[in-house]
Amino acid sequence: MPDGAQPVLDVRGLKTVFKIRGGEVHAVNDVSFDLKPGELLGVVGESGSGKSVTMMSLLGLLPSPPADVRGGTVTFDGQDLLKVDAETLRKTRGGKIGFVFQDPMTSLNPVYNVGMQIMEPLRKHMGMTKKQAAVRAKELLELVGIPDADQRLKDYPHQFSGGMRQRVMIAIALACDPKVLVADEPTTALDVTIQAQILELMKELQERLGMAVIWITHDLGVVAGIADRVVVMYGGQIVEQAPTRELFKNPQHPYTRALLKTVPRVSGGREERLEIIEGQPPILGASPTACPFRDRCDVAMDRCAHENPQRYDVGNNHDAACFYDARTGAPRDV
Amino acid sequence: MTDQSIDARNDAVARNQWWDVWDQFKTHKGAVMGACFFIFIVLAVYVGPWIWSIDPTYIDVRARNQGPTWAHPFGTDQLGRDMLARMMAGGQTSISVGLTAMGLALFLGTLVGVLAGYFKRIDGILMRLTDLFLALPLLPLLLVMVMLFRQPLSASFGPETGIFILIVIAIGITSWMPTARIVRGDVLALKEREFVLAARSIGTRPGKMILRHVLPNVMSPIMVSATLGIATAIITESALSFLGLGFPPDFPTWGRLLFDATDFMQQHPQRVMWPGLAISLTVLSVNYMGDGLRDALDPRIRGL
Amino acid sequence: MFDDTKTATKLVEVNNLKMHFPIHTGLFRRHTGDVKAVDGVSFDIYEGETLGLVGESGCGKSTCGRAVLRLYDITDGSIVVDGDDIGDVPQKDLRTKRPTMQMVFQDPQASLNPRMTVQAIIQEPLDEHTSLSKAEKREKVLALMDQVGLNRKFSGRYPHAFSGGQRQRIGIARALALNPKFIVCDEPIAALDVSIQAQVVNLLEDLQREYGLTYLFISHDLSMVRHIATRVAVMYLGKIVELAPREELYAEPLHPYTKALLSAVPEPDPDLHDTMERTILTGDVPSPSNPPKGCNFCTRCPAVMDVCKQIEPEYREVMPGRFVACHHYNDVTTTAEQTAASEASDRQSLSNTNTKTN
Amino acid sequence: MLTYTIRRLLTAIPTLIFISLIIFLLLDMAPGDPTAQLPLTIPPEVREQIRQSLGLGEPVHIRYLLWLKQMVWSEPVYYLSQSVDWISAPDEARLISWQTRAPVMDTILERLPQTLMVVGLAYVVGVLIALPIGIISAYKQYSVFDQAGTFVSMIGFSIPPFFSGVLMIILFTVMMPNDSFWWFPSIYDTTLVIDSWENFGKQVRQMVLPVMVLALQTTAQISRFMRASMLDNLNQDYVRTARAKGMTESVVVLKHVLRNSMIPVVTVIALGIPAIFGGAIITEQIFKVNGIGQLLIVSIQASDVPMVQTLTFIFAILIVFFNLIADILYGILDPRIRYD
Amino acid sequence: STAALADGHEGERGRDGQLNIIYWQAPSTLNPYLSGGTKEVESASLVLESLGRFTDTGELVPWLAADIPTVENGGVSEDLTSITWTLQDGVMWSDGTPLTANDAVFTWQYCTAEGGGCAQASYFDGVESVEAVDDQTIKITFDSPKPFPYTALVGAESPIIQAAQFADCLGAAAPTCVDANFGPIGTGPFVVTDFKANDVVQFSANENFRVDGQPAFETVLFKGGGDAASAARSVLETGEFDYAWNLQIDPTVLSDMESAGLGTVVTAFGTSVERLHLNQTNPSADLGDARATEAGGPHPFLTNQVIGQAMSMAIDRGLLVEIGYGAGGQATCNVLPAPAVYASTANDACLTQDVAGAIALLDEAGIVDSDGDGIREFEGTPLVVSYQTSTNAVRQDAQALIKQWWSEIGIQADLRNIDASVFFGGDPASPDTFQKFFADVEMYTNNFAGVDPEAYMANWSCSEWPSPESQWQGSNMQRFCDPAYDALIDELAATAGIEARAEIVKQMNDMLMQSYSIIPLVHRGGVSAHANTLGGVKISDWDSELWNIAEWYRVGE
Ligand code: HEM
Ligand SMILES: Nc1ncnc2c1ncn2[C@@H]1O[C@H](COP(=O)(O)OP(=O)(O)OP(=O)(O)O)[C@@H](O)[C@H]1O
Ligand SMILES: Nc1ncnc2c1ncn2[C@@H]1O[C@H](COP(=O)(O)OP(=O)(O)OP(=O)(O)O)[C@@H](O)[C@H]1O
Ligand SMILES: [Mg+2]
Ligand SMILES: [Mg+2]
Repeated sequence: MPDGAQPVLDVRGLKTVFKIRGGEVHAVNDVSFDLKPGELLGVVGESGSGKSVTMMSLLGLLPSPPADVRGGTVTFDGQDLLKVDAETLRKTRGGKIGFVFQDPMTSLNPVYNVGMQIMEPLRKHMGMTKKQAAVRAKELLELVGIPDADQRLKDYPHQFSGGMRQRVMIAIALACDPKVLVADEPTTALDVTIQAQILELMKELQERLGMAVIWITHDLGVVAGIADRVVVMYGGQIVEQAPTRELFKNPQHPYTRALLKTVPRVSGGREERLEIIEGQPPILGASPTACPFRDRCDVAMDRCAHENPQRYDVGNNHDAACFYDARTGAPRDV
Repeated sequence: MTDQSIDARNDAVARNQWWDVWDQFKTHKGAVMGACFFIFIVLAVYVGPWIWSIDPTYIDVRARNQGPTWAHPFGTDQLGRDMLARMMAGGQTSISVGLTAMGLALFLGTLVGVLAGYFKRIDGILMRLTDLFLALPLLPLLLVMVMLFRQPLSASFGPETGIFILIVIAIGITSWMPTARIVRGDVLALKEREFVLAARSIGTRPGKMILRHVLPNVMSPIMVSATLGIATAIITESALSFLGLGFPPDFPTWGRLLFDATDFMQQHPQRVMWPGLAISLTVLSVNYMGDGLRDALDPRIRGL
Repeated sequence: MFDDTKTATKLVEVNNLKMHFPIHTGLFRRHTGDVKAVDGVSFDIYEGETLGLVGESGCGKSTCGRAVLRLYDITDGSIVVDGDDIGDVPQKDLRTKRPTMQMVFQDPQASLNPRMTVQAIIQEPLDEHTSLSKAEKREKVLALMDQVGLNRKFSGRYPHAFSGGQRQRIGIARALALNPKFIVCDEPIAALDVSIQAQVVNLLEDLQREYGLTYLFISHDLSMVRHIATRVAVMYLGKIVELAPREELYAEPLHPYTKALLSAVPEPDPDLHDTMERTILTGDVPSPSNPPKGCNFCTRCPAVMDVCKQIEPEYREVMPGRFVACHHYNDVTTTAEQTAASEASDRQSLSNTNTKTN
Repeated sequence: MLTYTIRRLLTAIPTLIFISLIIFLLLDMAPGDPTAQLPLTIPPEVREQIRQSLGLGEPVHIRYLLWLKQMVWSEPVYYLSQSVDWISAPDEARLISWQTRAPVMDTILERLPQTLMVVGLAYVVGVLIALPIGIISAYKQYSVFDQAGTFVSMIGFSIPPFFSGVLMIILFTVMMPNDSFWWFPSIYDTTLVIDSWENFGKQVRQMVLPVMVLALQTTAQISRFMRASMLDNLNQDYVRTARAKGMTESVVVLKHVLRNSMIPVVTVIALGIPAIFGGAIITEQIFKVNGIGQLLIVSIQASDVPMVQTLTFIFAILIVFFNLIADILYGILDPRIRYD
Repeated sequence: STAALADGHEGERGRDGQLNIIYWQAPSTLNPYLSGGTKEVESASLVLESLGRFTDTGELVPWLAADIPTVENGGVSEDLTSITWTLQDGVMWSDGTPLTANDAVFTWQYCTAEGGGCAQASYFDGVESVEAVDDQTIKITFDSPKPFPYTALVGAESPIIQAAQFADCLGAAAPTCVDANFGPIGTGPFVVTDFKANDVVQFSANENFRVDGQPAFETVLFKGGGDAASAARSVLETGEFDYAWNLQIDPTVLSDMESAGLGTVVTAFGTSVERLHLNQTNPSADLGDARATEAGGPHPFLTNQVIGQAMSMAIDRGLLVEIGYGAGGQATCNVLPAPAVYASTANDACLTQDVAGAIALLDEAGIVDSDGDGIREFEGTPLVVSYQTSTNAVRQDAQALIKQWWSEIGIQADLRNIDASVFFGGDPASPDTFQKFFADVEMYTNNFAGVDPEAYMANWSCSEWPSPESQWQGSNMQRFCDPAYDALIDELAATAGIEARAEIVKQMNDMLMQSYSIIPLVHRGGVSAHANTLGGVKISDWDSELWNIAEWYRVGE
């Protein structure tokens, strides 16, 4: 991973709020991260921690209302994506940043054949003719490992299995050679064997095409296998960020630690009893003024209840948002 | 599910889900206005006559064809009968027709829908029956029914009640099919839902199953059909009046009043206005209520 | 551990269970084929043990679990639960048997009637099968709620006011209400978040210990099955391809599919992950309405042989307590015999006769 | 798809026969006497003679079978024989109306053009107006346009045509000066032959009012459907995919969402077509477009049983037929069904 | 229209272009013998003609005949059993063939043929034979003396049809001649160019019409459909049509429309009278099969003339007219108000409402409210009447008014209305026909066709009671029976000469009136409207309203 390289995508202080009946949901609070060229960034966190909302905020894909991106900057290609005009944003979507969504069953339009759906961005962003686009679409299908691509272009989504649909989605996202690919839990709906196929494919493609990838998942195993760097989200915030190996070796945030412990393994020793994280995820009703994890935390202190910890650098390109320093076993002195 | 909902109700006492429906319903401005207006109309029509106690059939020939005055705020008709009193009397009939016809249609539709959806064996035959009714040309059927049974029914129940029963039944049995189809679809889907399977694994008997698990969960399409049904029934009744097959001319209903007044549209515009407004606004309010209910009963929208 | 259960009594015996869903096509809606969701499955479950059932989506796990509880009218086979053969008992006579066998469902949201309070949900089995007074029922429900770790205060609430884990507890409480001996857990944790999954699994384990319950634990999460199950059965396309005690299975999987499945599980330890030998399967699972000839797995098997495409492998005990259906574990003579036999007679009948190996 | 279609066709046959039986029996039971409309001055003996001459003497089942045979065999053969000379006309007497004493089918065919023209055009106009309204209302849900659209369509839905029709006549025929462009005739001239531009203009003008009244209702209903269907689809995941691909909003809405939303709407539209053939009883009456609807009501009033039976049965056939069309359309629009 | 005559409008045939007529009930056929309805008869009258016609004043004038046969001119035999008509010279059918006596004979055969279901058969009642004496002479023989022999082949209801055209259409074959029924060849001013049943008829001027310069109109559009109000509007307010028929709508609305200045409302009075029948038999349901029959005995109180008289006096007929009929009605106290010679004046006192008088009358007769419920009792029976009529807005208004007036004199009425097709349908199985009269009072209109009241007055003979034996057929609805009246019927049948007959008829009318078993209310006329640009309109209720359409013309601007 090229360390100090200029990031392709730089997100600073992103804040997204949903207006709902009788209040607001502060789904993303002051989230900052960056993505280096050619890097595969894993984003993990439990359901509802704001992973999807963060990524969709970047490209304005959230329905508004109810969503409202309140602040922050998203620097891409020297421009702030939150401020650019609609046309530029459209060019970026699909053209420079590809998106793969979680549910392959519903993410494709059922009434158009997949060929048309792959060709659409090609014609729109690359100005290809129908013929050129068709040739390219076939290449793309072959690229994502769908045999008999010529024929299958004419098929409709329902004629594909879940795994193949997800490949089609990936093909669409890759169509215009994007600089960044955002994959929002692309394998969650799939079986392990199919997931393994897709992961393999992604790794290969990323190496081959050299793009930067953001990979959202809540499966730590997936992250361990493919990510260069991992961001852990909890309660709409990033609570920890580190290179993959570093994170698994040396988890700093109590949430990350707990998470790693709750997961049973297929190999290695079998635990007699599973570790659990007591309690419930936080309510995102207001802008946080305290640590969101404090109620479930085993090292919580008074301070956590009225101050929201910053992300403190712990070296090795690793930071964690906790007042407790896991390395010293004592409260951080800040 | 927003996590908020969990804690917001942590200490709340056992809360009937209808409160949630109501909470959601309240946020739909149109629906609330519709409901208020509908209640207003119902009150005006049923309680109004206690306050405005002029007999709707009382003839005051000297005061005929009057515009609005203090004595007759809605004016009078060609026999000098008070239009306000007649509007109330007419509203009673129209709204009762609307409500009962809708009730009947819902009952039939739900019955057929639930039975067909739940019991596979009779599904085929019940759905054929539904298709059959859908394929029957309804208006002619309605007209024929009215022709057929008007006399026997008026003979045994008196002209007003007889026609009332007839019209309610006629509208009811010609409009249950869409409800039946929707309900059946929902029941079929419900049957695949795990909680029905769960009940089956407990050994719940079919009757209980329907009452406890199926019916409450098809309430929302039924409620929506219900509101639309009221509106359609009111309009159908007025169309029947127009074709001379509705209530007898001396028996006011809004449809009848509107029809009678269309001849006088130029001379006495208020006479078309009142029943026209009453029908339109009632239908409108009921429709808005239906919209609101649909939203309120949809757990996705309610944010559960 | 394995030896303990061996001596124990068999609570459930499933023999050659088949559940086919008919397909009707053509002009006259004729019966033209079947979705062979479960196609000749045999296994036993011993009292007090947990049999894990794993496999990919659509392979027939849920169907198998439901069929065992006779929520379906099964196509063929026998099911003995607690001494009674319930394979072909008519549904309405099954009612009395229901209290001994219960089910916990995959989707905690979907398996609870959104219009009933928790009290009503947990009480429903009591209403159906007991003649307790109102107060007694209420007491029992509250006791159950305590058992599964739900606050008594919540008994009047509706399911939507609970989190996923809590909902699953409600489902478990309902299943426990009639003091069953046998519970089928159909992916009880699949819809839950990782941090919540552990809570539910721990609860299930505690209850098993306390009441001596027997579980059929269906899951596609191999790591969780490893944690909870005593023995594990692996299903592929309507059939069990391998059944073995947990430790043996995870340490040394025999069937190529089991191997692939295990290797596909992402390993949340980067070090281990990088060193692991991976078998990536190609292609998709064939449709259960049109399974391939021969071994069901032959289309994706990395170790496929010619014979696999012809003859369906026998499901048999290849080592003590380990059952597998793969030609790799047949001795050569059997294979030759079968090849000859299949040319002469109907393949189907042959494969059906050799399932009784326990 | 093909077998599906054929299967539907085959099941339609018993349905239709059953319907025909019900229709026949119901109408046969209906009270009312073909001579009831005659003046009181006509003495009872004469009335009885008239009844006999209408064939009221035969038992019901004979009359039913005869009627069915005439409906499904004699009449089609008769029309075939009119157009193809190698088929000879059937021997049986044709189905005769009690009121006009003329063949029922001829009268119906004579009426169809004006009904199709007015009611059909109104339907087309109504649908064409409804679709954009529905699309915009859904896309801009809860906007002023949506609220206004909802309000207007509900008004359209709730105003009976006998009211809106008369209102139109008063506004556009009575109050409007005769020489104004906005003056439209209130009485439809069924004898108008379109042989010149001038007559074409006349035809257009005389269709304006009835078409408006009818289109209002169609618009009201279809736009509601369209809106609901669009709303269902606007929240689907594939819409987000299309946006993520960088498609413009117009492509997203008009290409991706619209096509999917049209699937249920098209079938609703198809199912509304039989009603066109049924005519619009009230509107036809008001504007004197003497089409099928007016024929039906006049026949009902005159207890012209053969005419009512035939009309009703034709409606039933059309309804069944268009149900079939709707199903086929569904398949054509939705590949998931097409490749079933 | 007198001005129109005066301006001596004339010129060549077809000079005035198109005439637009709207009949909101459309004709279903143009063969009046197959349908007895007004709309059919009147639309056919543009084409088909008869030997003589009744003018707007009810005078019989020769039409196809050269003159009207009478006893005086020898056309009618002394014994009143035959009449001999002579055709005008040179009358042509519109196809150019001459009209002959054979056509008249054929017409008789056509209407009396077995199985033809001729709706006008009653016009040939008592006709023994119709013979063609020669090409121009027709002799009609009756089976008994006919003091009024002008029925067969007279008036719009029994016109002469062309033998050549209808030759194959006798008896059961009648309905098969669709082309003939829809496009009869006639001698009248117009010929049918297009006929659409229940919709529209198009006519054009008959080139062979016998009067030069007639008709003034080149074509006629005869449109049907809609309702009375819109038909009136199309003539009076929008000017789209020239003539509209049967405008039974609220009088105030009609006069408002008329004030728009485009057209004129015209009325023709015939013999229609809206009346109440008071049941003289007992209709109580307790009587079972004897209900409303002779066996059931007389009515508990309606046979009492004082009560009937009081009921009549309480009614304000003028107001009924004003509210329901306007120009289309006149208050009347006679069941036979026209033709003028027959109209009695003896009963005119009833024209003014006299509630006080009615009360006094009842009090005097000792019919008082003895139990204080506001309803009088007669011999212990409270005066509560069930009052039925057909369903029709005007009638229900009248019912409501009358109910209120009766309540003022202590008589309670329970109102009932019955669908017209059932009420007038005559189905012996239905309890609600006007013949069965299972009620105390019923209200409807009756009349007679033509100008001679003999048959009409015979309706109230004792033998005309509807009864189960006669399948409830019979025309004496109120079950009036008086041997003196029956004697007058016989006398009338044997008397010739208008004056003598009129005396008897008046006597009969008064007898009926004074029995108070029948209470006439309104003398109803036909209401039509024509555009102010249409001249020559003289509507008649005795014949087709359009009887003189050949003389109509367009008034120059
Ligand atoms: C020569 C032709 C006709 C004469 C003399 C005539 C006369 C009468 C009379 C006397 C009544 C009395 C019943 C009443 O209104 O109280 C009546 C009622 C009626 N007539 Fe005619 N009529 C004629 C033609 C027609 C035609 C052509 C139709 C219909 C198509 C018709 C339809 C009716 C109906 C429906 C009623 C009862 C409706 C009501 O209550 O007003 N009549 N007619
Ligand atoms: N349309 C919306 N209206 C209101 N709240 C929303 C909406 N969409 C998302 N949220 C809230 O935003 C928060 C973050 O949601 P998000 O979808 O980003 O979670 P996630 O981390 O992607 O979870 P998952 O793993 O389940 O996909 C959640 O609390 C959710 O309830
Ligand atoms: N009622 C049914 N009718 C027809 N086919 C069915 C029915 N139920 C299940 N199937 C089919 O049977 C096969 C097995 O389904 P089953 O639900 O048992 O799979 P599963 O292993 O539980 O999958 P998952 O992990 O997704 O729950 C599938 O192909 C499914 O489509
Ligand atoms: Mg997400
Ligand atoms: Mg399953």
